[in-house]
Amino acid sequence: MVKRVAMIDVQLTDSILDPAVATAFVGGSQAGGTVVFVGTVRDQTKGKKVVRLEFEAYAPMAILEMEKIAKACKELFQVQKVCIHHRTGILGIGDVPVVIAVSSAHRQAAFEGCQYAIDMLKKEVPIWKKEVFEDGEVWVTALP
Amino acid sequence: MVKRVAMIDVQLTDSILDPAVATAFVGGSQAGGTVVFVGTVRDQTKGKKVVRLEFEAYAPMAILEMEKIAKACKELFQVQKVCIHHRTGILGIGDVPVVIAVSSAHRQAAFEGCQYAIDMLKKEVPIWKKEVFEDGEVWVTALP
Amino acid sequence: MITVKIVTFGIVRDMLDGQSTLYETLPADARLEALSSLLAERYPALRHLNALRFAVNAQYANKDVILQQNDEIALIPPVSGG
Amino acid sequence: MITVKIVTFGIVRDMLDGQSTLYETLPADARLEALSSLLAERYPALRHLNALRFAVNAQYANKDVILQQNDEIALIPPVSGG
Repeated sequence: MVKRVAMIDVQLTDSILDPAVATAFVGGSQAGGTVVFVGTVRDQTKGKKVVRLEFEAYAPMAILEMEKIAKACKELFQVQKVCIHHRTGILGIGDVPVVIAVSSAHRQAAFEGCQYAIDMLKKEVPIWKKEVFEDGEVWVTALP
Repeated sequence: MVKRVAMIDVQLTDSILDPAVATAFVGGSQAGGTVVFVGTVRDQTKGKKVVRLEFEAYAPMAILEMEKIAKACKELFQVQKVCIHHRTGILGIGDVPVVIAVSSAHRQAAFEGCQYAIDMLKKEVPIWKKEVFEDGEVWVTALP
Repeated sequence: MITVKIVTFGIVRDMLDGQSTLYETLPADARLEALSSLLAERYPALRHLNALRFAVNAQYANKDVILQQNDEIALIPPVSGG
Repeated sequence: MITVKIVTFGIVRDMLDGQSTLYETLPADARLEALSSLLAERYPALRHLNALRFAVNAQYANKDVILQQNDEIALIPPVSGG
């Protein structure tokens, strides 16, 4: 009998993200090092006070793209498990839109894999955020 | 009145480490990104089954050296808060000997700062681990 | 003739007057390029975007791909997740 | 003459027959180098280490530092935290 253990966990959710869940998923007795990236909603952008962020996703494609990134991460680096969680909906200051956790036997691969995953997520995954200020709102990076 | 917020947290302890504590310490409304490194006791070293690890520290100096690393991390990289927690005593497979969390406005600095901190910790902080196998034990990296 | 479904998000939905889904009828051998030109003409605001990518059935697609009946085309303005 | 305290850890403590603390009396102007040589002679196993660093009063120290009465000297074999 073959015991199969999931090596990738990708979630797109409108619920609160808990970094401990992602950290626990990738951990284990083979992992020597786990690197976790936790994104947080900042209180300002270029000095302008942010009231809230609104995240929306093209859900089926966002999940596929996150899965591609997780798989590529495992192919490109000597990593063991990859977890990518992204939240959608309305987020306040200090809330967590994204958590990425990567484990490996040796730490360098986990650092490289985690950085690759967040870099790729920000380039490829169809998720958009609108910054809402006290006097207006803007879709981030859409216009010059 | 000046509100002072601690930007560095260094702990050497024989209690269980919780990555969530370190993550929470460095987070906040100014942090856009937090990078957390979690070390884990692996079940084998070079194919040899590990039973447990025993960590000991030259405590006063270990704390000083961890503080130096945290301060240097803030000087060298554009990071906001740095948390370094190291555990001592007897640890089993899957237990966590070290957690390092670093936050920054932009994620690149947090990745670089976190990697710097764990690299330096492994070079400079007077902490030693003994690997205990089923048929013997060895102080790691001490002998050729 | 074929009919394709177009889905929009973020600023593109705003530029298309809030339409999150629309349908377009095209010649049977139409490429994505043709749909792109048609939309750019009808919604000139799209030209102001820093970039606009397209996905066909939830995969990024090149503009020379030939569209099929019932394809779902997503208009992808610059993404900003994370 | 001065007396300094020597503290040991890990494999060095094993090499010093389990002594975690010992005291040594040295000439008043003795450098760390002198103590290092003395210990290497008395405990030849120390020469097998991949490296041996010294700390004086919880700071890494060069071997040319002049020791003071009551200094705490730590023998630091290769560290392996993390």
